[in-house]
Amino acid sequence: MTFKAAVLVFPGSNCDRDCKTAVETTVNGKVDMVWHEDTTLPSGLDLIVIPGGFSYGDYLRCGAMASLSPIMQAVKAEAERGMSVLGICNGFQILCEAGMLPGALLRNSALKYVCKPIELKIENRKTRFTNAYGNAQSVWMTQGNGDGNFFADEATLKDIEDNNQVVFRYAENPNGSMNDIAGLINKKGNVLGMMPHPDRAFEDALGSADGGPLFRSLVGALQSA
Amino acid sequence: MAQKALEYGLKADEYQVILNRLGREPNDVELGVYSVMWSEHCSYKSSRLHLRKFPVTGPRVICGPGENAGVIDIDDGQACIFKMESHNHPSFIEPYQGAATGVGGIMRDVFTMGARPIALLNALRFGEPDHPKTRRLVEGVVSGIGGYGNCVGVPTVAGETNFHAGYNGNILVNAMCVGLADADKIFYSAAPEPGLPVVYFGSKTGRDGIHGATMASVEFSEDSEEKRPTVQVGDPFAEKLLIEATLELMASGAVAAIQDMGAAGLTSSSVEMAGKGGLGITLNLDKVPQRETNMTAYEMMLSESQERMLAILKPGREEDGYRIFKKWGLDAAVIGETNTSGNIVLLHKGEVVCDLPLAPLSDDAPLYDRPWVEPHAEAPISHADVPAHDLNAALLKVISCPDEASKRWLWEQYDRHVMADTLSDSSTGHDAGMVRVHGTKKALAVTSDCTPRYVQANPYEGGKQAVAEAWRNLTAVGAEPIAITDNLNFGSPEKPETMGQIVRAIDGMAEACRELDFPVVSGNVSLYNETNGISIPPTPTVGAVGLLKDYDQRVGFNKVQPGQVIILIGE
Amino acid sequence: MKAKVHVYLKPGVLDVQGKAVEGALHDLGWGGVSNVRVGKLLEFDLDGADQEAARGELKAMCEKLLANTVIESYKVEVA
Amino acid sequence: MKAKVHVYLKPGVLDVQGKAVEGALHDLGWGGVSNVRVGKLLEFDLDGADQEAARGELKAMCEKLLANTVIESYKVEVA
Ligand SMILES: Nc1ncnc2c1ncn2[C@@H]1O[C@H](COP(=O)(O)OP(=O)(O)O)[C@@H](O)[C@H]1O
Repeated sequence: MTFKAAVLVFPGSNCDRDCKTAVETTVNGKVDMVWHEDTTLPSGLDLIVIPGGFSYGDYLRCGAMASLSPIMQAVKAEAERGMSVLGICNGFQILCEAGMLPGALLRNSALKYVCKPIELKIENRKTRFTNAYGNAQSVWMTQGNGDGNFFADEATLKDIEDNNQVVFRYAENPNGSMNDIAGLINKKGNVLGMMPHPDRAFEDALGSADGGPLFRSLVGALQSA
Repeated sequence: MAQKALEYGLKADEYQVILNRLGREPNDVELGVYSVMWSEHCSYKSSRLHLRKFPVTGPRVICGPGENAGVIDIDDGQACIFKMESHNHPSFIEPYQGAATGVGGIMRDVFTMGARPIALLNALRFGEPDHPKTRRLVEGVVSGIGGYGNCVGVPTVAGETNFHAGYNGNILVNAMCVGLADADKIFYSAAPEPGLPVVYFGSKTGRDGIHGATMASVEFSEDSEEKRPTVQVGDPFAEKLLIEATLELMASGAVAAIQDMGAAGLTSSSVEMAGKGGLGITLNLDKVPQRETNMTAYEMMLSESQERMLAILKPGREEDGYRIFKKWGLDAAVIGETNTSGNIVLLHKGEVVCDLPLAPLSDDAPLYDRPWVEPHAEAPISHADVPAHDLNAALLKVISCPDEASKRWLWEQYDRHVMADTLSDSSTGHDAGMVRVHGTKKALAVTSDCTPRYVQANPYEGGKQAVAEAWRNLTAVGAEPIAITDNLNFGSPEKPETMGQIVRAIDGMAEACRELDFPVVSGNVSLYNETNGISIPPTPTVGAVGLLKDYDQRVGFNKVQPGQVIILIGE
Repeated sequence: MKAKVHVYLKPGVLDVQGKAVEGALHDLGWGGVSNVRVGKLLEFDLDGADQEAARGELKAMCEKLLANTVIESYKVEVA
Repeated sequence: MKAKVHVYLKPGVLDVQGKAVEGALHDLGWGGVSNVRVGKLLEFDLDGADQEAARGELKAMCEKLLANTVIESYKVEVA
């Protein structure tokens, strides 16, 4: 059975093709690109990817305008039905702005855009996004953003930790993110948001192939379901 | 008008040529058009004669200098389109916006020809690190370059950065863009036939960057602040939309000719498209999308607002255009038509505000053979004359030099990985950046090089050296060097000594290019880089592109193992 | 009508920009500056004449788009 | 003393944020919004009691750091 994914495209998305290539390369998946003004998603999907980039130029607040686009209504509805949703970088910001993940992403503490390879500790390997990581303690992916500093109020943060929602933590915090959070999942376990880019780490030639197991995890989860 | 011509930067004899040709005085708008077209920036009047020395052809050259960017063949029906351009002066005035709009401008030169930009480079020269202005300039320039390229989503993979007192009052910001296209789908600027619609699309036109000259003749009033010439502000988000819309419009088959609006956008784009096609063009300026109220024809024609394009569509394809522009949220309007008049005619508020024959704008364009003297050249240093040094002290001195210091702080602000095809970048220690040709085993290697101190010591040898270093950096990663672009940054060509530097550096570069079969396919000249009469060190930056047929064969330190033999090649 | 919307970080949210500005002002010799907060001020024209209704609309705009109430508060003004 | 500094783009300078916000508000149904400009509002505490002197200091801070006077203007307020 072919793995089917949709990659959303907003004005200013710039990792949309990267996400498509990553899904094609790692799990031989079939990928549809879905325009932000569409109101419906293709049928038979296994995954919705909200890609990185600068939707609406990052103006006002990163992800704010994209979170209000027509397609996000459909994504919310699908997520409620249990569909897997992966938001990377700007996609993570959009998920927070849309209220599909808790917290918000603030300016990096150094107030600068930072692009560098980064080591991530896998905190929860039981999710449908991480089950293929085996015993790997940490993985490398590159990160590139200006607003990756995760913030949540005390109660929310406690809630996140108590529910084991932190999926990836920075080995070395690059941006002031609370509790070193690099990626987190919703309570239901089907919506993952992360700042680092698995879509730029799917082949050794790119410096790391550690993003591969993330996509393979989803295929594995489907097969065992 | 003669006085105004001077204010607009035209020399008295240049103005006389205009009078003779027109047989009348030009009006304000016409004078503006002439002043732009005959500026150093657009006409290359001081350098054109010498640029002819560059070899510009070769088996892989599809299009050499003269278009928006150079085009080379990279096999399998694919082409690489690239160019380098300076934004020195604007970056000194407003470092963030100056550098950002420099990156935006060079990207437009590349996608205008049908290529998707896939890599960016930047060559930066700042003053001394402890000069009071340097810190702010470095901060601003670097975040401007990153802010623009990162947002558009094109990786910045390589560059160079020098510090020298000679740039204290005049920094250099040279940006290069490399793009990828199908070799049979390259777009050019010449209007192919009369009767075609001229479409403006992109951002609205404001009063950005209109040269201050007019303000001198405007009375000061309440709203004089509003009328002041303003710095161009870049909108990378608009640029991203413009790239997607332009490439989609091209793919739809609607485009007959296209040109981005660079410096003095509407003037140079419309004059060049009609002029190159041997046609005429009429524009109705009332139709131009405007950001501000009460703009004059002069202001519209000279505005340097960013992120704008001018396209000539095939007959009846306006609707295709509007559908695509609407999808990408861009302003657009049919603002005119091509015709056989041979003139550029501008209408504004029901009046003809400009009617100029196009041919003289290029035929009569000034071309100067500026007097020059053989520039000062240091005598070669013989090996035997170099006193013995304590090697440890020498090493310390070298590694503590700002030019050699790590540039991590700088390139960490650049997205080097977006597009997921980057094989090497500023962080990997390779001699050139490498990006894959998406979906193939091929890769492009890119580098930018110049050692101003060598050019200063001996312009001819320094020019040769810049080309040779670029060549070596490409071969060192396993790529076949194909062609170069260049950015000639010098002081005033009106000084014979500086002109001598220009001439001899070009001679040296041309010699190296011939020797290495390394043609020049595009370039840019930036003159008058001086403060208080002191010119910058001569800086002819070379940007080069090479091809790897199989990127698994690339070379780098990652293949170095203990026990391997070290070989020194060369003299 | 002229509308003004002031959007600012809630008191508990670390204002990294404000902190940086404060540090820079201290470095420049303005040691008497403290508690710097950097907010946004949006100004625009609004059709209509009913100020009360306008205030309602502005609040709706803030809730929907202009502010992220997880981290920000806002104030609106019409004139 | 409480200080307020409003930094905004000079008229005529393209406000890229304002343009994007205006577009988004229109898409959300607020078509009556126009001329959106986005500025910064800095608020902080300032030692001292002399309002006139404070205003002078604030202007100096703007010229030196808080505003980029090539493209921005500013207004200061103390209370
Ligand atoms: N302005 C810049 N933009 C991007 N990369 C830069 C810049 N300046 C320097 N670099 C990168 O930093 C690395 C080291 O620079 P440099 O010391 O000039 O190297 P080299 O001598 O090998 O050319 C190179 O990979 C170069 O591409």
